[in-house]
Amino acid sequence: QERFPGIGRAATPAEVKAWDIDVRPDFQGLPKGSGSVAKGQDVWEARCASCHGVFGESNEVFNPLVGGTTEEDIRTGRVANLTRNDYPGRTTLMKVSTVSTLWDYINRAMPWNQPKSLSVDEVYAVTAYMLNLGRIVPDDFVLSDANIDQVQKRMPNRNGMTTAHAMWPGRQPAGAAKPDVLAQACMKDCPVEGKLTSQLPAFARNAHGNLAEQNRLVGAQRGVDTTRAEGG
Amino acid sequence: QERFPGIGRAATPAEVKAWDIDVRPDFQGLPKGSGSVAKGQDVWEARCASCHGVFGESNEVFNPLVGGTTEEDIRTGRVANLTRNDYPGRTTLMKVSTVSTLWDYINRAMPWNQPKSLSVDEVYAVTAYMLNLGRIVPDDFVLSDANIDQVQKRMPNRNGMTTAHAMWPGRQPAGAAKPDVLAQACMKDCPVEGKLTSQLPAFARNAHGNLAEQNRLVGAQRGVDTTRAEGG
Amino acid sequence: AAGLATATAGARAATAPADGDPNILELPEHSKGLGQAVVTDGYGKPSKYERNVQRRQSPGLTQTAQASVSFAPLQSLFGIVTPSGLHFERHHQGWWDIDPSKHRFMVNGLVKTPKVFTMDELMRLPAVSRFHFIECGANTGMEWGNVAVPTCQYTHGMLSCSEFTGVPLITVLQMVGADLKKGRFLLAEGADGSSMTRTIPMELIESGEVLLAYGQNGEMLRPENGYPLRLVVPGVQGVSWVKYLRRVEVGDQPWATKDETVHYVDLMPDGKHRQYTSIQECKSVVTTPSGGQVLLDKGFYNITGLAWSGRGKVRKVDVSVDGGRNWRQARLQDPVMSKCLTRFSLDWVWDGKPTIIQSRATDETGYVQPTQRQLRGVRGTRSIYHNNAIQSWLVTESGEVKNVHVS
Amino acid sequence: AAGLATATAGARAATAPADGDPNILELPEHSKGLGQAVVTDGYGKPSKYERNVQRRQSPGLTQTAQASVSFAPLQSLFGIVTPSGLHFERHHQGWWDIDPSKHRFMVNGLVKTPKVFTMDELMRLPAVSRFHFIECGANTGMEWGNVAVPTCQYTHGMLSCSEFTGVPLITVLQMVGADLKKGRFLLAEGADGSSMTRTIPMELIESGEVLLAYGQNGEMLRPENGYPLRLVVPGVQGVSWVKYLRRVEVGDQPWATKDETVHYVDLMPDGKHRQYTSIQECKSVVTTPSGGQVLLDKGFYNITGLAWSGRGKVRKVDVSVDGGRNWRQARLQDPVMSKCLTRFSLDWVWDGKPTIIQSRATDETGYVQPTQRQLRGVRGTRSIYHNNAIQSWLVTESGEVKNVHVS
Ligand code: HEC
Ligand code: HEC
Ligand SMILES: [Ca+2]
Ligand SMILES: [Ca+2]
Ligand SMILES: [Ca+2]
Ligand SMILES: [Ca+2]
Ligand SMILES: [Ca+2]
Ligand SMILES: [Ca+2]
Ligand SMILES: [Co+2]
Ligand SMILES: [Co+2]
Repeated sequence: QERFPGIGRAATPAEVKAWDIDVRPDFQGLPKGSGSVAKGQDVWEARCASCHGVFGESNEVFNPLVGGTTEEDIRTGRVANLTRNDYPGRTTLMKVSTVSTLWDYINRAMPWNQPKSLSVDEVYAVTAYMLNLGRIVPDDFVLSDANIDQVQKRMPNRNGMTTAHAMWPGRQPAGAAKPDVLAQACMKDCPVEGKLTSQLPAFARNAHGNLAEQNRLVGAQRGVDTTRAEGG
Repeated sequence: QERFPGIGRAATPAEVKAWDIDVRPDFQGLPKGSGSVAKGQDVWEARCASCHGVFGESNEVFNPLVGGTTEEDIRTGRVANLTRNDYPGRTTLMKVSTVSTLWDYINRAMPWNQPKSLSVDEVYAVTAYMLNLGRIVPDDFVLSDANIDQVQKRMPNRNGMTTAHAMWPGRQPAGAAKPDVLAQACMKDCPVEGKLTSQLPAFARNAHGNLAEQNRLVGAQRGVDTTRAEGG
Repeated sequence: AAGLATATAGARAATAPADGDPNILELPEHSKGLGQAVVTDGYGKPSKYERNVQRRQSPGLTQTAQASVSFAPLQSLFGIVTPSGLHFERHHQGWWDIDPSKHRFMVNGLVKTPKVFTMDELMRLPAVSRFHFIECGANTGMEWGNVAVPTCQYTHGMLSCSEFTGVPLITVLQMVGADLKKGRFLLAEGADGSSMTRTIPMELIESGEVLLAYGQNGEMLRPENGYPLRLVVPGVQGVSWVKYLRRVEVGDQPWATKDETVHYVDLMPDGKHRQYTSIQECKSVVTTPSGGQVLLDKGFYNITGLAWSGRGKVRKVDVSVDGGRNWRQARLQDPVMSKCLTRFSLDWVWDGKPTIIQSRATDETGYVQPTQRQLRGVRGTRSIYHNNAIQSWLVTESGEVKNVHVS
Repeated sequence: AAGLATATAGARAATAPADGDPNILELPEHSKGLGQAVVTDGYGKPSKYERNVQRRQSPGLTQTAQASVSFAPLQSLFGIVTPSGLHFERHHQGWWDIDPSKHRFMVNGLVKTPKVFTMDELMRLPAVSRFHFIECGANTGMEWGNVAVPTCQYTHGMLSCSEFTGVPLITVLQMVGADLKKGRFLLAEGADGSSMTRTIPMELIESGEVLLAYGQNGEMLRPENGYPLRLVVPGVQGVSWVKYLRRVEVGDQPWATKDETVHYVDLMPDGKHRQYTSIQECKSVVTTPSGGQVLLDKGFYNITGLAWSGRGKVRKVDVSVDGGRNWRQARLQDPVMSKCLTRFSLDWVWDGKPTIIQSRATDETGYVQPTQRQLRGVRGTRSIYHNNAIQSWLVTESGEVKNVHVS
């Protein structure tokens, strides 16, 4: 006997198929299909390049998808540039550790203004093209459900993730039990250096608009008039 | 030493005078002045009658201010009609127990669309006129701060109030300690007659507009379409 | 049950075609396109599909629109917070949008130094934020006699609940050196045309519960609710929560103002009026299902509603689905707060037969919400105010729910 | 202090002429006229004098307006409830106003029977209403390096708090016969263009805390916040509170979605990214006084702000007005609720000298909010996400308040 008679019904197989599109790192959910780098380039140039640049280098507004990874990274599975504080920006290929993620995301969300308009083979192809731009697969590569697990073994940042932290609720996937930053609540005569290490430069004073117009007109304070110099 | 330095300041005498307009039952707050019934009639007809009717009987939209009180009520200080279930409506003079209330309210809030526009003497006068309409004061009466306490002794409902109840928070002004209605929370096989004694008559089904348009379009229910007869 | 079928058309996943529901099989536009930008509205508004959720007037109830009331759509609300845009309104001389930088607050009477405060100054003082209901003393007033209105919006909608922020009035009374020995009463006065005045018991103020409030649900009060300053008097009927508050005076006796002598007085069977009735006694109402609705189907429902008491916390709510013969204790949603709405709910499987649904609240003082018969037995039917009787909703065979009185 | 004088002009009652303040002596129009009618707005809006209280974008922060964020104006809010119109926004592919009667919700994966529900059906199930904060994992992300933004709207405004109403997800998982032994992970998926997906730990769902929410602050969710259905995952960063929720899938391993592999991963000094960082650790911020404001005067202030923890209740908040050398325990406004904003406040008399104001929260697990130096000591400065360091506001001699970093 049901606890909630009359509520909900079984999903039909066609319904599950229509919506169950996720692809996991173990490739559960990945549909059969394939696409070549060459075909991917066509898709890319027609459907992606306007936002992400012809070589995934991005145009003036979007973050670059490709770049910053090396042959050595592909070997080690760690992106060396991520250890450098001075490396500017981090591309998608520098960060992504699982190739399934790329496939899944392009399939569900790209092109940004026409998501879910690509065929399965087009997703394979354009993924192959992105991987090729990052030199993860060769120019003549045909990506498919049969060989994608081999590609995974060449992802530059495949060993770059850790779950050794205490910020996943419940039992960790190999997580830590204790928070990493352990402060104490000193109350009196606490050690402080009190050195002012950063504040907004004067030229940015009005960069967020006039703050006088971003605060209520009554209350314990007003917004400061940032169209004028401090104390001016 | 102040707890909240810098906050608030003394009110000036002129400021207190401008706002401290309340008049209490003991006539604290009542300004000196006077006004005759005759002058009150002028004020009434010019400033009040359009809403409340020439004789305070109200026009088609407003509640009557006057009526329903008798010479006998003036004597006893209890309005007899209030004990009758069949008496239609209750006028202001039937209910008001303190003459200060009339003075105070007219002074602060009337005329409704021009409150606080009457002079002190006009308030005396128009109050006198209302009292005269209710035969509480004679036609030649001049109401003033000096004789208003005498008028109080003739208010028809002056003995009609009670504070013997438990609905004034804190120490009662002569209140009761216990609520008047004492129900019990029976849980099982409770005595009910279950006789349906009232429901909306069919002609009023759509009187509040179409209820289908007054309920959300999703949820456990819809609003019923009241433009159609029940079950129709 | 023809009406039922109409009302539910297209509403149930159960009726999907064999292959599946087109709403699933054909991906909707929003799954295949780019949506709207951030800050389309710097101050957002509800979905266009929520347009039926509005406050409304009851036709013919009042003679003017500025001395009138609009009712909150309780039938469509969740939880305990009333969205400020749907807060019930009760004006006596219309509402205003007052410039807060020009608003002043004065304290005088039995005090050492009468004082004046700006909003800036009040907002610098230590403030508290508390969830409280506000109910008009006349809420459910139309139900003293016969059934006159169809839905809980009209029967119980002069009720709202907000998180109020403000300064405990006692703080300011201490600043002005109020004589709390002699001054056992306080007059609160508004700045609008009606300059509404009500007497407040000093006991309540001394408890720290009465607030000089400027905040409501995280932002400033809405103009309709007294912007920029309103007295919050928890547990007490709304008329005492003076809006556009300009002044309070400390005194040694009550004021018998117009709304303490001519209105908001409760007529008893003996012809006397109870004066200074202020506390909103323990009360509850089922909001789902409720009058004017039609249930979509037989089967499971989560009966839910609101309970409150002007005397403190709600202790329990019982629900009957058989017209009052048997009662089951409902779940109360925590936190259960004092003088605040409490949401209750109870599982119910509707078998399709006509029945009457009721709720009955008990507060922490042990006071039990009465039946209409019990209430009328003591107070007759002419009180107008403070009708806190158990509400009955008749579910008919067609699923239509109606406001009924039983005895 | 020339700027100070300007900012306070006309604001203080203290400067009234000898006879009195004209705002008192000359009665305002609203005391002498008839105001507006009820239901001027069936759904009301704030005062016109509140127009500065808006959500806002941070110029240059994002490259498009549909994959972007708007910040809630914390500096102007009271209590803990965020007005829904001011709730922060974070969209990845724009927002939609979805027809709720066509919206469907599917459960599949490791379940006995995959099922489909309409909104009508979900709203018939037993629901709960709970107050919770939601904070974007990237909130305060701009502060990892140097000061980049001036006010707490931009430093901390990807934070809001609402009363959410919905069905515990566990109820629905039980209805479909989910295999909770193998299925220790759940994928939540949105119906918008991004079809946002995030992995949710089954432990959280089993606790009953994760909700299929449709209600927010008493009404339905706002379109910008996921109308008509959103996952509520208390204590966890906002990206997991999937909006326009169309589907959940029960599985035996996490999904490593784009927003779990490319974004919402925290870069550590050793070049590794922490994956599945979800909990918003204990944090607080003083909202009054705060950056971009200028104090009206010396004298008394009620320092106030917000504290929260993704691990439970806030236990205490300490405030320093001397740059962290000495701390005093602040008052906490009850009810203090789990995974909910908590409002704190503390008396302060400003003597007119420059100083630095900070707050530091401790939660019920004993976790103490760290300084920037402590946080950076472990995590470096490139995490982007989960910056919960103590915020410092410098009050200058002119009363101007500035966002500063100290070490
Ligand atoms: C109209 C602009 C536009 C087009 C066309 C477009 N994208 Fe994107 N793409 C974006 C935006 C904006 C984002 C970031 C979305 C977000 O914030 O979640 C993005 C994100 C991505 C990402 C994830 C990158 C990251 O680091 O978050 C990938 C991979 C991607 N796009 C691939 C593609 C491919 C492949 C195509 C063509 C098939 C495509 N895009 C077409 C705008 C576009
Ligand atoms: C434009 C219409 C209008 C005018 C003019 C007007 N009134 Fe009124 N009066 C009202 C309304 C409406 C109320 C009810 C207000 C409320 O609901 O609080 C009222 C209430 C009253 C009451 C209280 C009655 C009760 O039972 O609540 C008195 C006494 C009164 N008016 C006297 C006067 C006098 C005296 C004048 C003229 C000096 C006057 N009125 C002019 C509309 C008007
Ligand atoms: Ca069904
Ligand atoms: Ca799947
Ligand atoms: Ca001052
Ligand atoms: Ca007085
Ligand atoms: Ca009236
Ligand atoms: Ca981004
Ligand atoms: Co009222
Ligand atoms: Co986010």
